[in-house]
Amino acid sequence: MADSFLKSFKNIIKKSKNGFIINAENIAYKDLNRIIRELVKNDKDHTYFSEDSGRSEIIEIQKVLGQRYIGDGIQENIKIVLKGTPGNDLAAFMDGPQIEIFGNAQDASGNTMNSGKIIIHGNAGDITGYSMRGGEIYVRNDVGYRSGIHMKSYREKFPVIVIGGRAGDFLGEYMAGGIVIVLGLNTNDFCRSNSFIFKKNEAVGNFVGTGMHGGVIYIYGDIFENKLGKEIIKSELEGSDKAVLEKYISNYFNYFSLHYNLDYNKFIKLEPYSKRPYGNLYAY
Amino acid sequence: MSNILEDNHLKAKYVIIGNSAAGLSCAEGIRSGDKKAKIMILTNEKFDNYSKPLISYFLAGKIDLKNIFFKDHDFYKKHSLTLLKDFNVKKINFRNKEILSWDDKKVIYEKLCIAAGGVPIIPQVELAFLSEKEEPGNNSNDSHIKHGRSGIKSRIISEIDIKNIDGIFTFTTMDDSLKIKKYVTANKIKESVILGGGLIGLKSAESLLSLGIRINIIEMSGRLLPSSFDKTASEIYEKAFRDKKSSVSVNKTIKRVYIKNNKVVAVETGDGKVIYTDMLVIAAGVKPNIDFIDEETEERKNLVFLRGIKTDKYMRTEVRDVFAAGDIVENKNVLKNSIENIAIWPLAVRQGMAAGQNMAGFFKEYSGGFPMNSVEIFDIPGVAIGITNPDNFDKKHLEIITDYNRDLNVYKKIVIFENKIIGVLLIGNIERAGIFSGLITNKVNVGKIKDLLLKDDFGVIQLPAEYKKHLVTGDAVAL
Amino acid sequence: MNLNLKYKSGYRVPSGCAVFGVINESGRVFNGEMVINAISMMHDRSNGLGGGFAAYGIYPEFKDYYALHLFFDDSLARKETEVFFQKVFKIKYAEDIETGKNNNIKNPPIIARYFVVPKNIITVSEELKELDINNESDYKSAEEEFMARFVTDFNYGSNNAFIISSGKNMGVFKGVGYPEDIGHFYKLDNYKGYLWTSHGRFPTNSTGWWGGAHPFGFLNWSVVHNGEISSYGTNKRFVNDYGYKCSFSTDTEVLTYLFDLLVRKHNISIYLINYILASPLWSDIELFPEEIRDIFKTLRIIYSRALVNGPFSIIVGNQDYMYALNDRIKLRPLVAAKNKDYSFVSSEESSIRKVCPSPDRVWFPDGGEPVLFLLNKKGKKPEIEHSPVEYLNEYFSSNMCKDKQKVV
Amino acid sequence: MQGRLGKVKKIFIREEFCIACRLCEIYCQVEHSKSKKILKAFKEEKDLISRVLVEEVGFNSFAIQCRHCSEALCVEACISGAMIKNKNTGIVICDENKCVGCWMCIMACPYGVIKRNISEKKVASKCDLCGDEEYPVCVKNCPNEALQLRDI
Amino acid sequence: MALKLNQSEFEIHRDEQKCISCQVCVRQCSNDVHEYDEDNESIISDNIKCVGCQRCETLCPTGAIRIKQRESEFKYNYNWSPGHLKNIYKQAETGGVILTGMGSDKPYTIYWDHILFNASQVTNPSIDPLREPMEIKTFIGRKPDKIDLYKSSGKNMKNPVFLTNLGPQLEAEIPVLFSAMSYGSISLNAVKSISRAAYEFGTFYNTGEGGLHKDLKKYSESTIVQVASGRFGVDKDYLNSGAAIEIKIGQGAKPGIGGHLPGEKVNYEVSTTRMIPEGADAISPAPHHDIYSIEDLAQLISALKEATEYKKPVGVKVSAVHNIAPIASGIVRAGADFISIDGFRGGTGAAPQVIRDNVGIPIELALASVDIRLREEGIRHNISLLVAGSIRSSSDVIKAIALGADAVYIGTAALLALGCHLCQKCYTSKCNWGIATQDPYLTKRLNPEIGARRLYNLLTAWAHEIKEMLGGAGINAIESLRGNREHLRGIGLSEKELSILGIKHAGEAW
Repeated sequence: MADSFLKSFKNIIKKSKNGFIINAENIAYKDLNRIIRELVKNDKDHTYFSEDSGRSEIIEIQKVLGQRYIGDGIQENIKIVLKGTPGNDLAAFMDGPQIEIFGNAQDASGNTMNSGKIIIHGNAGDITGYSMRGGEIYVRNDVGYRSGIHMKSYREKFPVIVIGGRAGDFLGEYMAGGIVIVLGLNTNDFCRSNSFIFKKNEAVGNFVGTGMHGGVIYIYGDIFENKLGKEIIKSELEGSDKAVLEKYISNYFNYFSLHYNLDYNKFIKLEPYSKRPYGNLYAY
Repeated sequence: MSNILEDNHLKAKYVIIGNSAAGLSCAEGIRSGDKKAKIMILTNEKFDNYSKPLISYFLAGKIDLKNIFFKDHDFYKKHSLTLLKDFNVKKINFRNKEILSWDDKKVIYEKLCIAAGGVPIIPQVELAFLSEKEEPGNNSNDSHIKHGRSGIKSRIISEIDIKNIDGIFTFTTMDDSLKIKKYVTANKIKESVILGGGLIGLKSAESLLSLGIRINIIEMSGRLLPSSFDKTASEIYEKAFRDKKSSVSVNKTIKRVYIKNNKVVAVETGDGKVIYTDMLVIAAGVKPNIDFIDEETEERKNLVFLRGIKTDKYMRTEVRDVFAAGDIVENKNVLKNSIENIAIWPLAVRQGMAAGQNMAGFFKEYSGGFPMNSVEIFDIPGVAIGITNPDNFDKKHLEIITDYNRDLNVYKKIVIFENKIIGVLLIGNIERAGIFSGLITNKVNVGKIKDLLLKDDFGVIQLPAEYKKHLVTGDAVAL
Repeated sequence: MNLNLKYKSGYRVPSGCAVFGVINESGRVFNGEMVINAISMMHDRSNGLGGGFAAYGIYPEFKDYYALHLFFDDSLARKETEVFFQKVFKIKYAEDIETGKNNNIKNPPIIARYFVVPKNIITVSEELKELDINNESDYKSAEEEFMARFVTDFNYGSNNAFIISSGKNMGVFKGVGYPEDIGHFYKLDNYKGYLWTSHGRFPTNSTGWWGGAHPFGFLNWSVVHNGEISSYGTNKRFVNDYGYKCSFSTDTEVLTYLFDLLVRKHNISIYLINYILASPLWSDIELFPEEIRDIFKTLRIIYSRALVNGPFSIIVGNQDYMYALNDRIKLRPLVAAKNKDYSFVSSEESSIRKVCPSPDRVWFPDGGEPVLFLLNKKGKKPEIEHSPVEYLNEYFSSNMCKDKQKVV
Repeated sequence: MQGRLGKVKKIFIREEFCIACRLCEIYCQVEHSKSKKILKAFKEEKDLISRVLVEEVGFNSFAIQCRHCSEALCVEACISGAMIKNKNTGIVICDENKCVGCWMCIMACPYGVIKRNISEKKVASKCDLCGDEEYPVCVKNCPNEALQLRDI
Repeated sequence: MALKLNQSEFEIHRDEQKCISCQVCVRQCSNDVHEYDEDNESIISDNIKCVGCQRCETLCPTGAIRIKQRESEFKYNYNWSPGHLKNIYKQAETGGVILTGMGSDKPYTIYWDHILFNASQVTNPSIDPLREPMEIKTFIGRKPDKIDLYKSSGKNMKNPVFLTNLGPQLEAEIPVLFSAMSYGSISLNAVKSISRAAYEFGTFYNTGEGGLHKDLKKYSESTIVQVASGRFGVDKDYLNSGAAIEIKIGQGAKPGIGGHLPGEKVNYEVSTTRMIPEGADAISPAPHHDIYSIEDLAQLISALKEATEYKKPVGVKVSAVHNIAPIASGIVRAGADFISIDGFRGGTGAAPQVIRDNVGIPIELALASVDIRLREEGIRHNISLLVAGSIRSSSDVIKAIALGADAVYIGTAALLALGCHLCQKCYTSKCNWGIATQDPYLTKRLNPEIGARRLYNLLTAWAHEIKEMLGGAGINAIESLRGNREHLRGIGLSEKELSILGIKHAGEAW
């Protein structure tokens, strides 16, 4: 059954040096995602991708355009390379793979992701990393609204999002754990000619960390006080913060072959006042 | 600490003579300003410290030795104080700033506080030494001493006699209390005479009574506690004594004490009455303890005004670097605007504190005081504050209001001069006595509330608005 | 019955959707293939119960006439309507709108178009007699007002015929089906316009009906909309108070009337519209420079009932511009892109890339931040008055925006 | 309301809000009873003494208790060393083990807020700011916040 | 003295096991219900004096007291209810009008309880009010039909000329205001609590016709000063001391009836504040004697605006009566900036029971019909509509706004927050909670710091709840709810009632 399914797509699947190349042009997302799953299942050797060992079996998907749910629910440590613009819910419920996108990602990338890595050579849309529990997301440029919303660490799981450009409003809303780093550097969307709305020239939008009750947000450069959610407190870095930042930022530079000379003293750190910001809200 | 005593030449920046209320407050006062310099305290007693007023409670068995100390055991350590016990000052050489003891120890001070307290007054009483066969009082008359009779030896009592003759005591120190205790226990004493109905007399009477000893108080004036009580107040207690099968004799003196076998057997009052007794407590009051200040010296003249050492409002004496505090001092009586010796505990503490702070270089004023005392005998509490017997005040501006409830044994007397309270006497119900001392201290005009002063529910709320505000919002408030 | 009455009688039909719009700012026309392609990328955002397109510049030969597109239940309705039209309008030209056969399109109504101008409006409308008409421009406004009232009254009063499009040199093509099917059904590759908007519909609570499909056309306005408006009742009453009758019970209809009321009748600059429909928060208004804070405060207070609440992204077409806007906390997606003189807005980036694989620029507008692409007719921008917004922009661009560190 | 946290705190009296309900006295008696339980204390124990005192004249009233004066006259007057002011907390406490019931403190206190407790051994009884409690019970139970615990 | 026929309304249950004879109850009862018997060291209570205010029950430290409504006081009779009997007995004894306090307690339909609010599911998201912006700021004042922002011509482009003059507006942080309760009818401490809470929260309170006490001047930016028929305390300063002026025509509890503050309540402070002699009765005539018709109202509105140089909104408060809709229309046209409508369940310090319980209409219906009528006339948006008359909870607020109100006034709810237990004996001036009294022994019981805090808390809690409900409905600004009746559904209502309310029945979709 599975074999016959793959055979029916043999024209668009090619074996490559270290995996497969799929031409996704005009392929419906259901088919594309099933192809990926079947290819993973067929890999009986489990010679899965490992960033450290340098071994890699890569599924490269070319001409991706709007296909949703790529990587959804996959648990094996494969690597998927996407060229084009994948659709919404990229890597939703993903639990292991590394996905690298040469292009922009749409909304809800990394939705409720458990582990793995998403590397986006471009922008990502709204609610990037929604409820993310583990894994890492690297966005070269900007992200939309509500990135990192409700992300939370859990036992050994520890989610991280690194945003090279600018983040929209409600960054880290309800955030309960993990790290969000915004560099505000590599943005292609800064002074918009059409923008009528009052935005300061800062890396993040309004309502940063509103409802935040865990985790840390690091932002390169200071931000206007009014933007801070009422539950968070701004502070300067400590020594241990710098080590954490260096680790993830060097990853970011590596993935996107970038280099900036960052002055680590310019980072600010946002943390919640309390794990229970609404302790006094209710009358009993 | 005792090994220090072996050192003959001792030096300290601060030296305090006296180890009681004033002396120790002085030490605290110094320490509040000077945390380091050496402070040495000299006492002629052998105890760390004890509260002199407590000796009667000790005698009565109401407290034990453990609790007679009014400062904790670690008080000296905590404040880094050096205590020299058994240090009997012989004389002070003010020019060299040296203090010499009878056993030739020498202490050198930079600043000195004399807080040596008071010593009992020994009245001019005749001691009659009876032979085995002689009985006291027979045919006795006023010429007894002059003419002698069948060779009875007699002489005027001296301090040595009190030490040597069994059954004669003063009652101002722990030693006294211990001695009495030992004596009454060993001899199963049942009967006692107390010479003097003042505070010491009453306190000792109460203690002895509680040990089951009958008391005969002989008071020279017309009432008990003559400086504070009036006749009504006195009678309340006199009656209480009588109820306990004891007696109080006022307007009486003791002219002769009969000694047999070196032991008191009886006293004879001024009117010739002989009272057989096993012991005699001489409680005729105290006087400032200034004997060690050489009478011949210039300094003595400068230091002593009437009976004690006179100080200014910084507790400085006329002698450079010498301060004084406590029962030895003569200072201002704010009610009479006179200089006198007011030997009461709270003033000793306040003076000691002021002296200490001034010694350490802080200007802390002592603004004077007035007498006040509280007693409780036979469960009747009594408080006398200020001038309760205003003899020398202009009668025109003087008002005395009283209320006496015989059934409840409650007596209140308020002395008002120029619309200000200058004295209060409360017997039976003393619950809110302090309000009156506040009114006296603060010279509050009570013209409008005179009618309320004696009421049972009299309290802060009836006080004049400004003063009440000061009290209610007073110390604790910055509204 | 396609035009089932029950959808007209006060039942509101909320819907979630896909929207797409493209404009050639130089005014170059292009056929509908591109927009069909683009909207088809978002097939999954609609459910086959509604799709449609609006196109501007498609009727150059009749550009001075109102192009009325109508749905009729049956030929009787058509007949009655045409008799009525004869009384009111000078009808320059009328025809059935050509449709192709498409298996996915079921039970289409009769679809026809009429190019008309009203006969002397002074004589036909008692109400308009009161208007003070002194010159041509007054007359033009009065004529627009007449048409506006005519269209709303007609639709409100009719059960079996609806005017779905009533602008000049533009038209709305819509129906029940997936948008790509609708596009092919209307043979949109035969039309050439410089501005196209499109809509794929996912209505809830009811099956779709032809009249309820989007875009909503009214005079030159066309509106496509994604989301559900929580403030519907408040907004509806607001436009009702100014004489608009809501016949279609859709959020989009109310939105269209809001634009018509605010821009056409209240003369509020399109630059200011976002400050009403997606007003800045009071806390943001407090941050505006003092000189103009009161203006924005006043704007919000007076037009509080025009605040559109709840999630929405809309694309509004007009003869002069394409305008897109999100709700102020951005509960719906919106992506904009620019490639030379083509400009795009869409619910998803993939639709833009479908028709324009590598645009010069792609960005996400912020919540409440409008996207406005003006038609550059013969190098002349439409006359838009100086507004506080320009002042605001100037203020912030001079004070706030400085170039960031460049990539090494 | 904020807790003590080792700061020097005092009870402020707000006469204008005292409603003379005397709940402060009642709770003070309970707090300083053996059982610390209101019913048990009132029904089974004798001679409960309130260390706070409500004074009342007409509609004017207030509750007054030890002011814990900075220079406490009661401490000065105490002959037994029972009355002690804690320099850290500012609280003046009477150590009832040491107190001999001489009433010097009663005589000295200008507020008249020290009472004779003669139920067993004679001792002076006064406000201890309810030592262990976060708030003194009179403050805690004043229904009208006529007593307030505040920092100094 | 002849026999009195009325029995006690309450029974006082005292658990002797728990009573510690502490006498708190004795001291706290202004009606002398409890008495301490020194001989028995026990407390005896007199049921007949009890008004059921529960002060003693609340303060009893051991919970020994329970006040219970007395059962079976009269033989059961459906027609002749105990209420009728009691009133007749009382009137037979006294020959007087039955007085009562607070709002009507009669079981007329409470429409709030027959209206349900909406929430979002799937088709649009509910909004989380704790994290996302949620605006309930409300402006009260007259609004123009449209805005004229700037001149269309002119060369000075840098300085646009702002043409629209909005007129004075009240800016409230919550669409809840404290309604008119005069100093005199309630204690100064009660007014202090209310005014301070309004000031601190950023909303408004209303002086009622009691004048403005000097201690309250500091809250003037949160004050609506009322001008009633008695004109108590009204002078130029008074008018200028408020943020807005309200002309009081009528009160929901007693439409068409004037007011009467008995002389014994007019102490020095009240007399100074009201500018009347001490000890004299303060009588508010039933009508304003300069308003016998609508054009006279217009005249008064204009006079007040002239006096305050058009700097303050001027509103008119009327009771909800049968033809409230045209009355409201007339008020708009008379130039008022806001209308306050007080429904028949509105509270009062004192009203004849017969009026309170039988005159007027419920605020829900009045609101709906006024909103519709003004809308039909195209003038609804010009004016702000405040409604009052038993707004009991945040859900009542939400429903009122969705029905078309701009904001609500709360009176009884505010007093409840201050401790009122609704014993309805305000007119006796013996209020044990220190609210409806001038007796200094009783007024002390209300500490305005506590009162203000409690009211502030109430507003905070309601604000949270309003935001929760708005968020649930997918709305993040209160203005998008105003008149949004689509979010309301009736339950258990007749077609007629639904039609008056302008809402669908529960179960009907859009």
